[in-house]
Amino acid sequence: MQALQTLTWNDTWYLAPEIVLAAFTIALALLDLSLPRRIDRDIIGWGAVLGLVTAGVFVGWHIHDLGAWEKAGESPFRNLLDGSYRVDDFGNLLKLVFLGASALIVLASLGTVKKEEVPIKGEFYYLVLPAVLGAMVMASSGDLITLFIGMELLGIASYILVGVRKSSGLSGEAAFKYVVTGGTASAFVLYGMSFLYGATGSTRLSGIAQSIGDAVEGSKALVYVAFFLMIVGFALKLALAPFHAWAPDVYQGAPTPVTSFLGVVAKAAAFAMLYRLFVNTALYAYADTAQVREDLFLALAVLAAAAMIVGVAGALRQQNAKRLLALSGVANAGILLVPLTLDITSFHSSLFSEFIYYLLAYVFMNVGAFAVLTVVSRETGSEELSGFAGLYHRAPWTAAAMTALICSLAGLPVTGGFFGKLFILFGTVQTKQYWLAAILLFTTVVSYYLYFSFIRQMFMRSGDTERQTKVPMATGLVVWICAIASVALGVLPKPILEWVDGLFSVSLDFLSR
Amino acid sequence: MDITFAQYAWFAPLFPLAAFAILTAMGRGLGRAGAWVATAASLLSFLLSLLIAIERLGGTAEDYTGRIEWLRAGSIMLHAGYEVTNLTSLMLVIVTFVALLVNLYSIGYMKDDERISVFFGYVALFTASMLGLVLADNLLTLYICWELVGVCSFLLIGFWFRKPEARAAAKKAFIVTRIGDLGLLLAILLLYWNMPNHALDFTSLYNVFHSQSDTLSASLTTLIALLIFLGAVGKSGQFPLHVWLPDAMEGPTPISALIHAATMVAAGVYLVVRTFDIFEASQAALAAVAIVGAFTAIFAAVIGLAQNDIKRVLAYSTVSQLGYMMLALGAGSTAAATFHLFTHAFFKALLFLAAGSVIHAIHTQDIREMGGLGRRMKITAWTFGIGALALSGIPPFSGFWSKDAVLAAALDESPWLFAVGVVAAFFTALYMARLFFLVFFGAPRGDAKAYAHAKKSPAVMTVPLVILAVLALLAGFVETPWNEWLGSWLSGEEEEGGINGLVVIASVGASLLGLYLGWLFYGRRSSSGNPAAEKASGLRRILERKFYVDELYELAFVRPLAALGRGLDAFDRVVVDGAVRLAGRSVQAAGKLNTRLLNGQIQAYALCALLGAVLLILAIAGRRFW
Amino acid sequence: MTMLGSYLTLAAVLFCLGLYGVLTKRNAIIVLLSIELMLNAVNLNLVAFAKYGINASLRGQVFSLFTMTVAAAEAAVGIAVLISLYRRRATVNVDEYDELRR
Amino acid sequence: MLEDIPVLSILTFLPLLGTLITLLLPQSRVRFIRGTAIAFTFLPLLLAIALYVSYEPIVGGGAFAEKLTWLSIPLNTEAGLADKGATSYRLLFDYRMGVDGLSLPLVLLTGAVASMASLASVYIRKRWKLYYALFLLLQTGMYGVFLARDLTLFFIFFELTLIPMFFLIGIWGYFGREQAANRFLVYNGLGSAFMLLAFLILIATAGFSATETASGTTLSFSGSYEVLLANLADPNAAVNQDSIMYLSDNLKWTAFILLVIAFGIKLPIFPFHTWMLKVHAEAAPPVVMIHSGILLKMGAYGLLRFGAFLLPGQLQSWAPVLATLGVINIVYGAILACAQKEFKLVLAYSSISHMGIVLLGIASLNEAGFEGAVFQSVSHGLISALLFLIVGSLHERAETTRIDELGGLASVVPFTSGILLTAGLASLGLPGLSGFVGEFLSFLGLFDSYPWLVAVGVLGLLFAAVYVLRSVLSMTYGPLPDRFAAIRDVRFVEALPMIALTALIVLLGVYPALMTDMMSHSFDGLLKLLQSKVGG
Repeated sequence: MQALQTLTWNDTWYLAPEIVLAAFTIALALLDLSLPRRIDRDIIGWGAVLGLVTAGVFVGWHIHDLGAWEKAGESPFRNLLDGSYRVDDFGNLLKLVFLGASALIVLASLGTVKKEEVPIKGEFYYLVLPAVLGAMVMASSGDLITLFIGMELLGIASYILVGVRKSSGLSGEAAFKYVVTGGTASAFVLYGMSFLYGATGSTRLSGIAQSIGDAVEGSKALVYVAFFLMIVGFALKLALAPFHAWAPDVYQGAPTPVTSFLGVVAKAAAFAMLYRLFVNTALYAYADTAQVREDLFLALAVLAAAAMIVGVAGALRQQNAKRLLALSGVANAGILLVPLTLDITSFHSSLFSEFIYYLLAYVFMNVGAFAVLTVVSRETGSEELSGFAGLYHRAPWTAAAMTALICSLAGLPVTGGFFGKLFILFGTVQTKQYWLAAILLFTTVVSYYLYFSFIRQMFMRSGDTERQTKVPMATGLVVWICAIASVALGVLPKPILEWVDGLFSVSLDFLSR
Repeated sequence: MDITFAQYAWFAPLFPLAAFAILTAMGRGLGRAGAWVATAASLLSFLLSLLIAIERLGGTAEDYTGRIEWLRAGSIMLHAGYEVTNLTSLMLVIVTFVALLVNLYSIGYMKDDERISVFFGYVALFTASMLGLVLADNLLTLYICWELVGVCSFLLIGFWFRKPEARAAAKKAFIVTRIGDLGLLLAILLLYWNMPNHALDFTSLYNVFHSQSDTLSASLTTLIALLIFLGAVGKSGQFPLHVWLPDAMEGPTPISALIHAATMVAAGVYLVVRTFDIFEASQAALAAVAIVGAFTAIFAAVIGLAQNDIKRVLAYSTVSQLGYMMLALGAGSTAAATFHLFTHAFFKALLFLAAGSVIHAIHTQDIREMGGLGRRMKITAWTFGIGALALSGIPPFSGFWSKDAVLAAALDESPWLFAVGVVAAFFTALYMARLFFLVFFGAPRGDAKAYAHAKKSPAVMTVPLVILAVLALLAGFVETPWNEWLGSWLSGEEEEGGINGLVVIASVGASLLGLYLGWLFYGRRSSSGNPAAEKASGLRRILERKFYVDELYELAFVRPLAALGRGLDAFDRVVVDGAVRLAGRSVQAAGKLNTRLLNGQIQAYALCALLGAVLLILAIAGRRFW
Repeated sequence: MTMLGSYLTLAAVLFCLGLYGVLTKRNAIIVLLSIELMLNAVNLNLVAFAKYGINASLRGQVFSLFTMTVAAAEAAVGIAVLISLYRRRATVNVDEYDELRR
Repeated sequence: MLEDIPVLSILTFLPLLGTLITLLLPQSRVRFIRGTAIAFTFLPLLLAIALYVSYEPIVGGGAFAEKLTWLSIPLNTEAGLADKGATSYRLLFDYRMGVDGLSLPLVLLTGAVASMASLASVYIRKRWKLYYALFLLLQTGMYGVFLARDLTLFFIFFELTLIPMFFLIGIWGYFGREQAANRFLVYNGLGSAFMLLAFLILIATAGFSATETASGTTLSFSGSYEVLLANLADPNAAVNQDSIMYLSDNLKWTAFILLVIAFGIKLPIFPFHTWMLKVHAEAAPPVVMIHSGILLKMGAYGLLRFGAFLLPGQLQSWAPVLATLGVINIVYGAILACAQKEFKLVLAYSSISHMGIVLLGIASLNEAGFEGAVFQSVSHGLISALLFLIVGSLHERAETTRIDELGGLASVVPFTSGILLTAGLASLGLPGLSGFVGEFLSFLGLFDSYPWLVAVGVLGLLFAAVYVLRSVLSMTYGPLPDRFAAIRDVRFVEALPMIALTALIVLLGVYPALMTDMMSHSFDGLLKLLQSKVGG
């Protein structure tokens, strides 16, 4: 029996991003309490942004360190607490995505969140931080327990965030629905985890990886049950069809920035966890597990396909922009799931590059689109699609940026959305999953119609008012960052993919040792 | 003999083409000056043609061919070229001469029309294309010009575009002749892929078909010949594609003279002559040509009996005469056909121009409203009379000699064809007599005021009439039974002459009988209209309705096609587009269903999810057993 | 039946009961409690595996401790959300929480 | 001189520069914006003409080729390739441009039609700035499509035409514009989805190549047209070997049929044609000029470039199918054109009919047919552009283009009517005008193998005469209704493009060698492949 490894002072350095976030949360909470009422809580928001950026800097630092170690021949990852917590490139890259996305979201919401809507504005800002913290823990975990803790941290924080518009009955209803779904999902994941623990006798991912072969041999049923329960749980979390029905309701009821957060960060975190669980448990490693793996991945592929189809089809008749984007999120979750379900063959093992690239593109297009939606709904007081009518006349530049974002969402060149999809498609074709490629392509085509309903409204209809729409500076900045990034990702995907490929390694970062 | 002029033959079409370009570019600004530009161009062409013809009269000049590469698609080379032979030089002279006269005539005839420059532009373009057609050294070039003359014909028929009849006639002319054109096109395609070296020029055609080599199978040869003949049928208004030609009389009369009497309609005959080597290789094709020709000759002549429009009578006469030419060709005699083409060009142009003169004077085309015009328009009457006699085949007018040649050829082939020819000659004389007497004799029946205003046509119109009348009188002497100059010049071989008494007696007898009967019915008692016709009113109605061919076509083709169009249109809307809409709707409906499921009940969502999970697991597990 | 089997069966029954509650109960509080029931089934599972599993260790029990804590927090937030909602709607009937739809 | 500069890229991206400049100009300076747009439309045309002048047809084509490594995406090698000595494993999307006898005519067509459409944009009555910006953007897409020599690049340009077109239809069209725009988007999106799937299959198999260098083995997937062509023809390449890259017959068929559908939608092939009816009927005239004049040709181009060149075996087996489809298109389109009451729909169906001829040309599998297909594409592009220009002119004046409402226009607008008649005659394939040459070559090509189909297809020419004359004559001939009596003839800006297009149509009809010479040798490689297939 190995000795219990506890936290050391040394480890605090590796945990720096997480610690920074925790510290900022507490500090901002205290600040919020102590500040007089009359002071605008935007300052808390700026503080939150600062915290996110600081954490991001630390993550960047770690990435740099890990790279340096790899060059020096050391292992390019660190195990804390006997592998419960891992600092590796997989986690770090995702953390950067979480932090960046959250920073953009908070930035966009500065100045657009109405005080009447969210009376406890400060709370809204500093609650984002623990949610991100939870996501980061999920990305870095090497143990079922930490995974679960991260998941719940994210979950509980976001329950509150969804319900933060206390004055609105809708917000409360959304929060309640989210609690029930989230709780049920957690229960399923946990129940599955318990079986996985039972089958392998370990909660450590590396431990599971070592004994999963025997476990399959011993009691295949147990492994099946474990994974299927987890799949159901994750499908609920990710709102994959037919587990998606809650998403539009919750997204609609939540304040727009929170919706954006749920759509991007919460989803990405769940994906991080999926990767950890399905890849780190080394289902690839053994011949015995081939059948299990095949079944599980087929199930995931079917879910992905269903999500793409249902998400797009469901959004077709949608008149509410937020619900529309929620359903588009369902479809995009399906797309993001595709790389995971592809075989790893000697000629195809770029699944993570495919995933993170599309994730990145998705972050920008989604955050940007929600930011525009905030602006529009603030102006027109409506979250309906018709609120976009005539936006081109009222705010031509914002309309132009939105067009770029829409193109990215629809997967039209030359945008990140296009290239991300192309890359994923190439993976599916390489592994000869033509049916998946076909579904992806055809849902994409139908989604043209869907996303272009924004364009129809913005350019081809006239709105009720000709008054110029005022775009708050911070929000405008975010919109433009997102739009430009969306286009840049499409024109020059190479640097990022080069960088990711240089950092990331299947064997070192994915497969726990 | 040196070839000097032949190598410049390609200038002949170029002059009128340039005139066309000038007229089109300058537009209406040119006004009547445009008429002189076009006339000058046609004069130049005529002079050149004359020089070329004179050069060749000696009979020793080599055929001259010039060509350029028109289009190359890899190994496929298509040429555009011209060829000067005796036949083409003869045709050049005919075309340019008639064109020149018609141009002159039109200066007077069209002088009050505001679109006179457009008219002359079209005529110039027509002349250019017709000369191109005549000169073409290969079938493709010929085909191109063939279509162009068709278009000019179409444009000129519809020249008075405000008249709905003109519009309909133009459309009909184009579409009906196009049926024939497509036959020619298919023939060209067949020849292209079956001829050695993909050659389409007439020299190669001669070499291949004349040598009786079995390069092409007999059935293929027949098919090609029939397809070419289809083209000729369309262009030359042979039955059953004759329907457009009488309607084409909606165009200005000079056009009827130039295009629909003298030149373009004869292009079908010319085509068969040029490709006669192919026809000769197929007995069946020759028989078809002969039968169609003979039938058309008598069929159109009979219809001509009952028409009341002066130009329509002439039009049916043209159809009938073209039938004669085809008959001659079917009987194997290109010389007779060409000869008849030659003479017909003059006397029919004459007849039309004279008719135009009449119409110009009294502004009606209905012969029932004419009468007694001979006294007011002496020159017109005289020249018309000469033309009528020539057409009727009365010696020594040119028509006699050529009709004689045709009938002699027909007799050689089959007595039946000969008999049909003779009967047709009888009818020809009859309707010409009717026409002549009704128009120029008797008392005026129509609007007295118009009659009073009828005056002599200006010199620019009468001079061409006189020239043509002289030619109608004399042109026949180039080929008489004693002196077969034309035939031998064309074929390059000495031909044995000889007079066939039976032919002469039969044809002259039939014609004289026709004239006499015509005088009997219309000349003697002209004031009372046409008593003979009243007696047989049932037959007359059939004739007036032209044997109901138009109605039959309407019923057999136009309406079914329109119905098919509507049917397919409905199909396109309902089935094809319907399928698209259905697909769109079903996707939308799926979306709607999905939306309906989102009823706000969280427990329903959960149930849905649970069902989904169960289904998924069942599917994955079931896959193992399935 | 082995001990492990019995425990697992019991946990499964509990889980299904909880799930059933979530799916059918009209009272929002009972729905939240049903979720707790499902989490408790997990705890039972974990502890059973920790004791009778192939590689018996304390880990399962530790895991169950975490689960309980987190479940408590979750329940607290859930109830808080519910109270806030109740103030607005004056009902705890889940069926009536359907303003967000379509 | 042209060889020293990246002329193809300049040609392609000049309009894009125009877009940017247009966007920066103030909205109120309409004249200035229009001038800029027209200038940036004519500049590429001039370049294209310069290209034409200096173009030498050589075997293999690909003159003025440009190649830049654009995206070299690293692929992970850890799952086994690294052990096998692969030092580099990449997905290459190169920026490759090239021109040959197949694309040059279409580039010229694009230049000509776009320039004329830019002049015809006087019919646009609102939101000029956005209009011209999109108009220029569209041009970049079109040039790119014809010049790209990389599958992905081609696809990107292809899609790039989609977005501006959607706007152009949807904002500046007639009453049903939005529906038309939606149809356009979804249908063409569907087409591009088919295309992308086929492309990816090809890239993932035939695009694979392994090169040994001093530092190790470099493996790459490339979308480069040349690489694909070389690999597919090389029996030793991985794509033809029993390997993971093997492109089985089934896959080849899948790819081929996908391509046929993809480009068939664009072309359009019956029964995928209904979308373009809406576009023809509802979009603004200059937009339809572009659409009917150029965009439809991208279908023909793609089918030849990728369907024929990359998968000649499949083309060969499917030639009868394509030929039959072509004949169906010809006859079906023509009969339907006869039944329409709206002139724009007559033209739309006539486009379907004419594009059937392109299919015939492709299906003929010989040089006459291929060149005929390209010639027909160019010729139809010019003719339909001209016709829609006239439609615009008439619609502006008479406010209708229904043939049962119009009549006698030749009295009031003689110039327009004359041009209309000329265009109509060109459209029905009158020799001496460009329409004839393409039809003749295509029929000539196909006749060698399927004479009976040609015999049926020729019927289409007859119906063409019927529908052209029926519609043109009832609009321009006959008595003039009173309400049109005050109509005036064209302005100079409208007359100019009309004359220019007519002149081009006549020029190509009289001396087609101007274009066919350009195409010589462009099909040599393909023909050789086809012949070897027959032999083997």
